[in-house]
Amino acid sequence: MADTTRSDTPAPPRAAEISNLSFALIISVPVLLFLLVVVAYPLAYAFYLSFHEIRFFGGYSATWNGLANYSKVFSDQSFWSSLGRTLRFTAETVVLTLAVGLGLALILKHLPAKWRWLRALIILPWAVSPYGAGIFFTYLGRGQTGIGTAVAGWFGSDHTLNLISARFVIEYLAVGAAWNMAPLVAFFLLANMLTTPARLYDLAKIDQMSRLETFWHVTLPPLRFTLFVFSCITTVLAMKTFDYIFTATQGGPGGASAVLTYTLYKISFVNLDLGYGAAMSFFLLAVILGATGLLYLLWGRKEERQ
Amino acid sequence: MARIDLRNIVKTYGSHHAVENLDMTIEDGELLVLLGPSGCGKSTTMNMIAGLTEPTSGQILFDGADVTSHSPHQRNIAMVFQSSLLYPHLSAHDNIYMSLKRSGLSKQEIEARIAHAAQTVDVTRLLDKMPSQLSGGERQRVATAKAIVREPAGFLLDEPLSALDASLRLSLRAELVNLQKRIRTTMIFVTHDQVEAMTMGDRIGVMRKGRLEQIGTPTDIYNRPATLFVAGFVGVPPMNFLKGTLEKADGRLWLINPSLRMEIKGEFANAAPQKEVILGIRPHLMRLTEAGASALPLTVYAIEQLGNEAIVICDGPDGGKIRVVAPAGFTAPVGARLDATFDSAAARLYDPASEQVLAVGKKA
Amino acid sequence: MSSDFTTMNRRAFLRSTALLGATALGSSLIHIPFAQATEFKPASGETVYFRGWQFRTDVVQNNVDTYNKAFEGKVDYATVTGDYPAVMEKALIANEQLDVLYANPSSAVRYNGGGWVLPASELPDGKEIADGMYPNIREAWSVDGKLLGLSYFVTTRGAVHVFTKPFLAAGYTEEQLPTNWDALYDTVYALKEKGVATPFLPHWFGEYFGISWGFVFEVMNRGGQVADPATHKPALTLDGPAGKTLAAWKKLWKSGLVPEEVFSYNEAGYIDAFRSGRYIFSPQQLYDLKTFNDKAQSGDVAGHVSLLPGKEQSWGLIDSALYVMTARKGRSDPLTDDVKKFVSWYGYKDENGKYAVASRWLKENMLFSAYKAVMESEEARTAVSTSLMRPEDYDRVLEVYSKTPYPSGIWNVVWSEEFNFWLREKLFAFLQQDLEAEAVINEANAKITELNERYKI
Amino acid sequence: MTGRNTKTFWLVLAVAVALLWTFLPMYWVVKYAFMTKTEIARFPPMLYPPEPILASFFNIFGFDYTTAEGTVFKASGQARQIILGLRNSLIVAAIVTAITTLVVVPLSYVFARLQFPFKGKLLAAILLSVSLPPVSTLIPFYTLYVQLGLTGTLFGLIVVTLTITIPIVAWMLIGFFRNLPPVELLARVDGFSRLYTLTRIIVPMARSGIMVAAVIAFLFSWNEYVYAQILVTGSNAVTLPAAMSGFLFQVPEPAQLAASLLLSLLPPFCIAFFLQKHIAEMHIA
Repeated sequence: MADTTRSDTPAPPRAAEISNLSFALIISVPVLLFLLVVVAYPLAYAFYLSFHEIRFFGGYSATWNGLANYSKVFSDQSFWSSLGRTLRFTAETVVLTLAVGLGLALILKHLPAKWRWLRALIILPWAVSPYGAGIFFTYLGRGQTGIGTAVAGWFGSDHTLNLISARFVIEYLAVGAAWNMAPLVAFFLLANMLTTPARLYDLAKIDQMSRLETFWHVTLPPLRFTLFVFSCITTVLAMKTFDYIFTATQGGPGGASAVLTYTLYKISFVNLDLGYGAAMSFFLLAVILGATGLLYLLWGRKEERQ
Repeated sequence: MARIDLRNIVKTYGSHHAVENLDMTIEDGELLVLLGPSGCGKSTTMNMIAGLTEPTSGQILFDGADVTSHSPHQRNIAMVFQSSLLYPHLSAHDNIYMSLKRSGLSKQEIEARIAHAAQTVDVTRLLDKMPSQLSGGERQRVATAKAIVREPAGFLLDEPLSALDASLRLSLRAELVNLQKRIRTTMIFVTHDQVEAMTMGDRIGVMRKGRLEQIGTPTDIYNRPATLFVAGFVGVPPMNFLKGTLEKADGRLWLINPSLRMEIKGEFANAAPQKEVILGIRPHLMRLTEAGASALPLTVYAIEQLGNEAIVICDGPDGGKIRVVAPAGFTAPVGARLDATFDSAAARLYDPASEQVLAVGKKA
Repeated sequence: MSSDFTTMNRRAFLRSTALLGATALGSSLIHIPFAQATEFKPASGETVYFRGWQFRTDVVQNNVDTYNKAFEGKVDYATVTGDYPAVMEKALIANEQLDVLYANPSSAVRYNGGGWVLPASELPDGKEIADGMYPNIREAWSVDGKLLGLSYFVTTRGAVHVFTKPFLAAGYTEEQLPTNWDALYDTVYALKEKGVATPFLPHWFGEYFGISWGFVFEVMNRGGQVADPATHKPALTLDGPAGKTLAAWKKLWKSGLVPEEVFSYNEAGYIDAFRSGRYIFSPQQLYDLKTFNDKAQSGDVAGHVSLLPGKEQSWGLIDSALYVMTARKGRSDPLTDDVKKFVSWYGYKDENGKYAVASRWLKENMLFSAYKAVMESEEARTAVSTSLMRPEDYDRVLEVYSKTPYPSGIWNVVWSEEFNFWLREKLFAFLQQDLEAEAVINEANAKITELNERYKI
Repeated sequence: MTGRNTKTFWLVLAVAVALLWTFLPMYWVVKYAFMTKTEIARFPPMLYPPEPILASFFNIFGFDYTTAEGTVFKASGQARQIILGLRNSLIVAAIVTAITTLVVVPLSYVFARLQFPFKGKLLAAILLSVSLPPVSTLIPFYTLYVQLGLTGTLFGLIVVTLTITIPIVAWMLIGFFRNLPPVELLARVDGFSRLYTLTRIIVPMARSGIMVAAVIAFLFSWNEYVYAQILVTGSNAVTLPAAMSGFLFQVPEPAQLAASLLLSLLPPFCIAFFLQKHIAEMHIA
């Protein structure tokens, strides 16, 4: 008890409570060291490669060639067209994922209690690997095997309805990517929706808001931060996508779905042009960071302030 | 139960001064309320007393013993946090139990003390419930039980009532005061609500921007606000302010402003002529009159009927709002011209620059 | 028994005489003859790593198990998935634990260029092995006179299969089957006139052996070359076979007869598409005649799939694979000897002097071999004949097979895979973006020149 | 009331659409597992297996399957790889999930709840590694692994997978921990050490968030294909996705592909199915 303590007794050392910094260090330093070794090392190595021309025939050689690899990227037509596809795929995937996620969340929210178990079914696509999703959407979309042809068949048509077409294969792939990722978004949004006070909906009724207005002014605002977080996550994942497209279309038809990761794969793994591949991969990294940074500037900062 | 001394406490976060040179004593068994707007440093001060935050410099003494570097637990304080924070995954009983887990008491003794504490704040029937199943008031009581079960040297409450609705706050306020008097523990209560402060505190410490503006009994604070800030912060309705210049004429002291020339009576020893001042007067001390020469000209803006009296809110001569207490049922059309008079001896004068009180009227 | 004697060569003869005629007793011997056992028996006690792509991995595993059991071998077999040549190249660069692998000849040449290959010529009976092969294939698999590997399989990729039922239903007879590319395209358009929506499934799929190989074999079937077989100088011309091929392709693409999705098919999709019976003609793997005529696998077309006759021109190109030994650094000499022993047993003759593995492939999957002795046996004829629509097709198969050319100009050179991928993209662009044939040909020639310069050829 | 009826009607319709959206892509391929090659190849495509057979499930585990009519479906040569892949995938996913959870929970807690110098920079470094595309780190990883002799080992694959799971799970958990009430204050007043607070108070409180983190780690690890494809394919450390891809490339076995795909979906489906209610409790905003 405090009154038994006298002023001349030395205070017990505060060591009983360690500081934030030391606690943080104890916890995070081993992990960060691990990440440093296994992430920074490959990154540094890729950085090294990007300034060299690597050859394997007639003996391995790495010749310093300065910024040549980087400048080559700028004049490489296939880089720009793949970048365009990546951006198109990413933008569509993000919009579709959030829209579908929101739609699913709204449906799940309105499920009566006895139908709650349906939630457990709706989450399932999220558990499918991008690899598996690629296979699903290949067979689903091909004119030879796909749903389009099957449905056309019901109406007596014997035409194929091919969804893997150069004109809209990116859109089709974006639908598949959204199928894969939207359930998780839906569940996080649902978690958010369930905390929105019901009173706000009463208020909206009193204000005679239309359904759309209610959605816009009552349902949506509390979700905006989650939507922002997922727009970032989806952007990063969409830009990194490789295995999904690799199994779904192999970059085809032709090169119509050769996104940046796929082009990188070809440069590094098929042509073994490691230096050039490394340089281009830094452009991809820059694009990913740039896109998330831009999202943050345009949207995230606003959400954070609120 | 302890007397708590704060000596020259400073707390800085980088270049931001959260608390500056704070000296304060909380007497044993006293209920001190720390009052101020958000960001004034009152919570920081309490966290330093609790031992949750270490002061940048200065000393904290419990019964004369330096506890500045002691952990909260070593100080034997108890605390109720904002919104009556509880461990959400533990039942009410277990929440209370956590206070004693480290006490070294026997299981039996702990159970006895939990039972007693629960009884004291009447939560016995709630012990098996989870926090999410409790109402706001129930949570508050459980949090209180959790605090008192330790029989602490100091009992610290950080805006525990702020999330509750008005009527509940009213009753819990009384309960807390009653409890404090019963168990006679030193209690520090932080709030930004001046009514809460006035109704609960033995003494009130008003803080602003990291400084202690004034410390004293509620009557002291109300009647003799030491600074312009305290004057404006404490009291319902708030004190009226009039800007003006002091002038000596005919051996008398006048307050002059474009629409007013008013004699200031009473002793204003350090009032220098030609000085810009702000005159403060409580609405209760003003009376409405018919328009007249020496009175304050006002225009009716709105009238609030309180049942026992009416508060007439007017546009004053210098653009600010002036509130005057009138008898219940007083009516006047919006925009009507009225005049108000008051005994300038009951008014207080403040220096606009230092915001300190200039002189004190003769009568309080 | 009789085939054992007919296929017995000098080495087997010597070996068997050393055993006092033990081979003559052949099947009566239950135990493995001692001298032969030591010849294949590994000595190092270390593991031999054997990797390949997935094709009947059950058969491969079974063969490996047989070897391991008979000789207490430690051969570790596993498959590699995905982009096989690229993954393997990575493994070779990294000097991974890898001793024997499957390789297409173009890859083998590239691996050899990287210095990662131990040529089969360096096997003790390397000369004998080479002599036993068909000369055109031996040449295809050799660089600077070194035979790079042993025979896994040889087939014709791009032999044009025909689903005869709808063809005959359209009023044609078998005698009217087209015998060259131009005639084939004419028939395709004629069938379209008769209301057949999809008469032709061209070799335009997305794998590394898809559209680009389709171009290469069509140019060669028309009597041209992509690059000079000896100097590797570009050889495409607008008014020659290349120009004709591209013109025919452009016309076909614009006719709308080819579903765009073909471009994104992997081989599975390509085979399944033909198996569905939608198409009448399609250049496919010669050995798939067996699967297409197998009721269990291809119920809708089985019994009705034949080949376009090869009497006038060749069809397709030689698609083959070898068992290649690596020259991995740091491998002990005894282990290298074990690798040689295993490869010799697996890729050539077993302890009984039989081409056990090669014969099994022929029987079970109609995979042809480079070894004359395997192909020219009665056993082979029986095995192949029963796999076809009708036994008489066997002659047609041999006719097509014997004429098939090999694109050594672009395959027996280290830049083969690089050019292949470049060509694949360029051809897709040619069709999809409607490029000029002349520009494509010029660019292809320029690309070959550039690659030659880069690799100093 | 008609108003209520129309509302139910729209809800039922919406649920039907959602279920169709969810299951159609899976159904379209999974049905192949119950069909013969001929049926799969039939054009126009069949909507359902006319006579469902289980041949492909026997085949992928190395058994022949004979139908009543005597047709034999031969065992797949990939059986050994599939079984090995299944085992390895389970091992890798279990270990990765355990390590990720053990490491990330304290890490995200520290970043979410404590103020300390360089926090922003360290956090940015973690988030940067989320953004790294595998295609650009694959080659360096591969060369590093070859030097260390880690290619074709489960250990090596686990390490690589951790570099994927740790940052992304940390990213999600940090958001979750930020929203927990500030019970550390209570714990300090109650006299508990930081470690006790973390392990005995925060962890039980954050159960649902930690479960979700574990599920995410499991899924990322279970579904990882790109690294496995390069680092362990062709070895005894092959994982299920890499083993399965044999049915996709080179040899067309859509039925066996579908069967093994279905097999590979079962563990994550079970986990997602039983833990979805925790996800519905997860607030990150």
